[in-house]
Amino acid sequence: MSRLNVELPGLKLKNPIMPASGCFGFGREYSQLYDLNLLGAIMIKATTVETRFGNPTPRVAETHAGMLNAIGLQNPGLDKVISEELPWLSQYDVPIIANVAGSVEEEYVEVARKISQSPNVHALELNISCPNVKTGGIAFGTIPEVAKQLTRKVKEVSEVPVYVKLSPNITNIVEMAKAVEAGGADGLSMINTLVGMKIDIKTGKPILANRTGGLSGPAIKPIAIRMIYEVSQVTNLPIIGMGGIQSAEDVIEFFYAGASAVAVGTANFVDPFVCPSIIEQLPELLEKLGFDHISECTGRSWKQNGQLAYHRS
Amino acid sequence: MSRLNVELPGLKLKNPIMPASGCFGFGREYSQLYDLNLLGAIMIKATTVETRFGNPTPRVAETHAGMLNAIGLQNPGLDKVISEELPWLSQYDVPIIANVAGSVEEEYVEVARKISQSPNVHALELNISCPNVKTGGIAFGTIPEVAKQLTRKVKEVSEVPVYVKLSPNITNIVEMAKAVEAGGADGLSMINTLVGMKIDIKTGKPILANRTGGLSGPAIKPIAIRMIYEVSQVTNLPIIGMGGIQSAEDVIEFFYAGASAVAVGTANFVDPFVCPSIIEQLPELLEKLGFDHISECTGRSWKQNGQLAYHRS
Amino acid sequence: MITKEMCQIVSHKEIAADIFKLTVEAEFVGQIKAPGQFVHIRVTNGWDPLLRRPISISSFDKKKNQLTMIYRREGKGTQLLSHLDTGKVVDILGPLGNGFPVGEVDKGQIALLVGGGIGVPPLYELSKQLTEKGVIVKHVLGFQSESHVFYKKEFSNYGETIVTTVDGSYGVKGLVTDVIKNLSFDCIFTCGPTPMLRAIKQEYSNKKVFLSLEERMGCGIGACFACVCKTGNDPLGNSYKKICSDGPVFRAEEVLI
Amino acid sequence: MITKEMCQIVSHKEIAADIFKLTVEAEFVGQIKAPGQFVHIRVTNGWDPLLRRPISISSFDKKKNQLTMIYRREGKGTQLLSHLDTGKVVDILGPLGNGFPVGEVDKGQIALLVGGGIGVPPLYELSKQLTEKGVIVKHVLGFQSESHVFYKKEFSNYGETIVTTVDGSYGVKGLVTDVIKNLSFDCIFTCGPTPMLRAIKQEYSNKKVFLSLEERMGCGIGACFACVCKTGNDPLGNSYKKICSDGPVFRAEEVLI
Ligand SMILES: Cc1cc2nc3c(=O)[nH]c(=O)nc-3n(C[C@H](O)[C@H](O)[C@H](O)COP(=O)(O)OP(=O)(O)OC[C@H]3O[C@@H](n4cnc5c(N)ncnc54)[C@H](O)[C@@H]3O)c2cc1C
Ligand SMILES: Cc1cc2nc3c(=O)[nH]c(=O)nc-3n(C[C@H](O)[C@H](O)[C@H](O)COP(=O)(O)OP(=O)(O)OC[C@H]3O[C@@H](n4cnc5c(N)ncnc54)[C@H](O)[C@@H]3O)c2cc1C
Ligand SMILES: Cc1cc2nc3c(=O)[nH]c(=O)nc-3n(C[C@H](O)[C@H](O)[C@H](O)COP(=O)(O)O)c2cc1C
Ligand SMILES: Cc1cc2nc3c(=O)[nH]c(=O)nc-3n(C[C@H](O)[C@H](O)[C@H](O)COP(=O)(O)O)c2cc1C
Ligand code: FES
Ligand code: FES
Repeated sequence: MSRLNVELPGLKLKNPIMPASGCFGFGREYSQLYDLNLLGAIMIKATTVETRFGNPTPRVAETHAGMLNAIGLQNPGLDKVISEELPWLSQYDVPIIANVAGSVEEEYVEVARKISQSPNVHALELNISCPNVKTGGIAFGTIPEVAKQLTRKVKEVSEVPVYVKLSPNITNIVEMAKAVEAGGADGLSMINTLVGMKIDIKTGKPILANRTGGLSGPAIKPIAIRMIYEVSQVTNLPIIGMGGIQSAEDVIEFFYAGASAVAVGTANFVDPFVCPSIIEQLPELLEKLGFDHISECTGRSWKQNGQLAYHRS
Repeated sequence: MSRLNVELPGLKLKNPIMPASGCFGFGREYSQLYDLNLLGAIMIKATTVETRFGNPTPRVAETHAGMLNAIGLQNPGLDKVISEELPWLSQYDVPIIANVAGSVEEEYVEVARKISQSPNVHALELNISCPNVKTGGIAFGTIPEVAKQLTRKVKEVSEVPVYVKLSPNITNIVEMAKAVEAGGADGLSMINTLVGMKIDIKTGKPILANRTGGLSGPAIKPIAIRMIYEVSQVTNLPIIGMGGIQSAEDVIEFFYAGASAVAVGTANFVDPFVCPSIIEQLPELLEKLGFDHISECTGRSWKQNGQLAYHRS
Repeated sequence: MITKEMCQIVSHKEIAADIFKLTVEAEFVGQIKAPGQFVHIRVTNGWDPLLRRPISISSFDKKKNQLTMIYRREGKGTQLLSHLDTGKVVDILGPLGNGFPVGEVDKGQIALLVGGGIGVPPLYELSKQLTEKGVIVKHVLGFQSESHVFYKKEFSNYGETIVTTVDGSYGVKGLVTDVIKNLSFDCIFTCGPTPMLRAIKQEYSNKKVFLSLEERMGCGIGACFACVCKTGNDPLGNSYKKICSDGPVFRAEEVLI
Repeated sequence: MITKEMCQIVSHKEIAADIFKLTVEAEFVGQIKAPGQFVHIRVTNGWDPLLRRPISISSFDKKKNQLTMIYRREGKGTQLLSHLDTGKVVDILGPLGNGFPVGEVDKGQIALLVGGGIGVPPLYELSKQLTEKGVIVKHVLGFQSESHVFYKKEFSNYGETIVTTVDGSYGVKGLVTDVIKNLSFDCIFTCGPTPMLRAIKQEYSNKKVFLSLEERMGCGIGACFACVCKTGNDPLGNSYKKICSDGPVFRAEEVLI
């Protein structure tokens, strides 16, 4: 009996562990290191209508227990993702969650409509929260009404369930979550990176060519946990949690906070085998903690002791 | 010649290094370790009208390169601070910055009015951003119009310049800074802690009795740097920077971002001698970097290379 | 005087399952005032883990300037600590807090020392000092199971020593509180998990009881208000004690636990 | 095949001011394809510093399964690395990227190897392999000053070796580019600071030039798009190369620097 299989809208997962968008490309590189079939799902790199080169380099900077990135949504563009990357990924028995980005509403809608028709795309992750692009991106992620509207438009055209990826760079995460729920979101994915900066002590200038970048890694975990804790109590949407996960214990902490699945981003760079190791270690940890199934952990930090775990899908 | 003396509204500092509010009590404990006269200034623990016990324990939790605290503004109350703590501190030739807190506007106003009359209080730090109290605190820190109003009211009664301490838990830090500037603030102090949570893997419950707490330490430094970088370019207010400072290099990074002085919080717990060591190391570092005076560093990350440093006071 | 010192490790070994005994050389040993004081250890030069770890002084030798700590390898910080070899240096802040008041019990009286798990170590120096003073000491030491038991022999040198284990794999099966019932004594000194302290405090409100408390700490020196506890007999509920600087040892009636 | 391996340190010493030579045993040495490939080193078990550090393979021995790296102690990561003693293990991911194409130059031709500072190490294995093949190698190695010079003797074993220092404290005073002007050669292999590479690329657009580039990296294997550079001859400006997986060695005309 598996302790790890979970069901979320559009997603039947053998386990709830997936690489986070932007930290795993389209899977080709990591496929040289291990069998991608081990993964619960794969969140692929953000896709935009056109090919994008992204920001100038340097694009990454290290911080304490974290890193900043300002890739700027570099990607081969919608057509190439559909004609080359997704077919290549279809050799694996792993559901793909396509990260959808754009500068204007129409662009999101076009990417969502087309990419959701790919047979191995089982869900969309609506990236309304990328801090590294000049237009769009974060604006959609900070004004609830705008986010709701965008969610609705994307839902109208998408063939698969839509998870909205929330930005932590806002005053009121709960209000935002409720807005996208009202807009028809099927789930949430949280959190994206926090906007940060690092300045080179020698040059006096920001290390990133883009100046600011998105902070990820263990440093931001407490913020992710708090936000998931708050949001999971007031919406009915399942949450794919992320932000600094690096171990099986971290996965449990995210579930306790209210997540129903998790994504691992930055930790892939530190240990490229981190996803399969977590998947391997989870059953034993669950056993030790006395759970028959990982879904029992969801929301445990705020549920009454007696209250039973429930599957949300 | 000192490379370190700086002038800010109300504050003639022998150096720009001061312990941050809440991390140094009222100085008594650290005075057993070193001579407080070494410090540029001291930001004392938040003072409210009444004695407060604060939150239940546990009140702190460790995170990666950071910590959460939910002290809950425990303090002996306005009268005792004025009659016992400030007179005790007056034996030192160090300006005191009094951190003013409250649950309602009237309370802030009363504390500000009375405490600003103490002879060794040279400035107030208006704490509109404490994430660990149920009423007030963070609400004042998240709505620009409310913050502006409060600043104005406090300014009306304060005998000394007022620095408003900004919360990083907001969508738009620039808007908030401009609002308190319009409200008459003499300076800014930033950043306070980010709201976070840590869950105990064994119990499944948040470690902090208060559940959420404020994240401080090196983990949040990139966020502080980014916010100071943004705010310093669009207001005329001097900024006392803080958030994860632990070394002389960090101080320079904050100055480059736009700070004119800095406060050191969490690092005092790691190394109780951190403030005097930084003060000792700074002149040599400035020499190495080619600066005659630390004020030349302010805003260097965004100023044109030719543009001269200026004193803002 | 509280000092921060880079202390050289004189010896460091595992004496029971995940229990380590660490002896270091430190100038500040001369400043130690009483058994039950503690130190605050920085386990890395880096910033993750960030905070110092509070560990009791288990014994010390003023002539050699050495102090010994006994700690359990638990989480990240004590894991890292346990890897430091003899000869390396470790950054220690101490001595901190106020220890057990040896003066509160007289020659010829019987002192009962009750330790639970990792609360056992600070009682060792106490037992030594009480014995030297002519106090009769009895020890009740509780552990999880046989593999966790340590210092039974050392304590036996000073007086009667009863060990309890939860699973009965060593000594008496049960909790320390079960055993204490049958003993006679004038005064209790105790350190261990809060439920144990609470039970002792309630049961023996008619005796002199000294408790050593634990709490998660920030500064360790009284500046950050992380480690407070409420005091007894306080109708307003505003008064408090700081465990790090007012304690960690309190008279039972002083504190609410 | 890219492997992550816990590699035992065979030797580790400082060979010039802040320059360390580190030799480890690694199974994946068998997988190394060309001089100029690199590895990605994790310098701690913890998470601060977080990222791996890219370091070139300076030489390797397939029989002994050993590889040698030469690195400069700069920031936090290389500081930590420099404290690891012989016998300890270090977590290395490798071999990564594509190295110098030894096949591009023929027996009897002259290859000029130009290294600047910490760009010197990967040229060492290259020089060895070219020499074994019968190519005539010349070296121009630029350093800041005398105390930073390393491997002059080692390179001299394979061919003429001119050292330049910025301050003239050793060898020729000036930049490597000043010296190259006066040399004859068929092909250049170079690694070092970008301004140096740029100058060489511009000056010798008529020759075969291979550059080894550096960029700040995330994954090191081509997945995160951190380390891209634009390609030459691309009117749209959209095409790119990943330095970690397409490089770090490129034909000069392939990339915009
Ligand atoms: C005054 C005092 C004396 C102590 N004496 C001893 C002793 O002699 N031997 C011994 O083994 N233990 C002692 N402890 C407990 C010891 O401090 C913790 O076991 C230790 O801090 C856990 O750190 P870690 O790195 O293993 O765990 P982690 O889980 O990594 O710790 C995370 C954070 O929580 C804190 N923390 C976790 N558990 C405790 C706890 N029980 N009490 C206080 N803080 C905690 C840590 O200090 C750290 O800040 C004492 C505690 C106090 C307050
Ligand atoms: C393909 C490649 C091969 C290299 N080979 C060598 C070598 O053989 N010997 C050697 O001494 N150095 C080499 N470097 C440079 C080396 O990676 C950096 O000096 C090192 O990462 C600095 O780390 P730190 O901990 O000293 O500095 P920190 O300042 O702590 O580094 C902070 C972050 O910036 C990155 N960084 C800083 N400087 C550089 C740089 N110049 N290039 C890339 N990333 C950087 C670090 O990797 C880290 O992520 C190589 C770099 C690349 C890309
Ligand atoms: C290099 C890098 C690139 C990223 N690119 C994307 C992206 O294209 N789309 C997106 O939604 N999130 C992107 N993210 C954010 C991650 O998916 C994730 O939300 C964030 O990094 C927090 O998780 P972590 O701490 O595990 O990395 C990126 C993160 C990193 C580090
Ligand atoms: C234990 C603790 C208590 C604090 N108490 C206060 C307070 O009373 N008033 C206040 O304005 N800020 C308070 N702060 C926030 C700090 O002053 C500072 O803004 C923040 O910790 C960031 O700086 P750091 O990373 O250097 O700690 C507290 C922080 C800590 C860690
Ligand atoms: S730990 Fe700071 S007051 Fe006790
Ligand atoms: S470092 Fe990730 S693509 Fe090169």
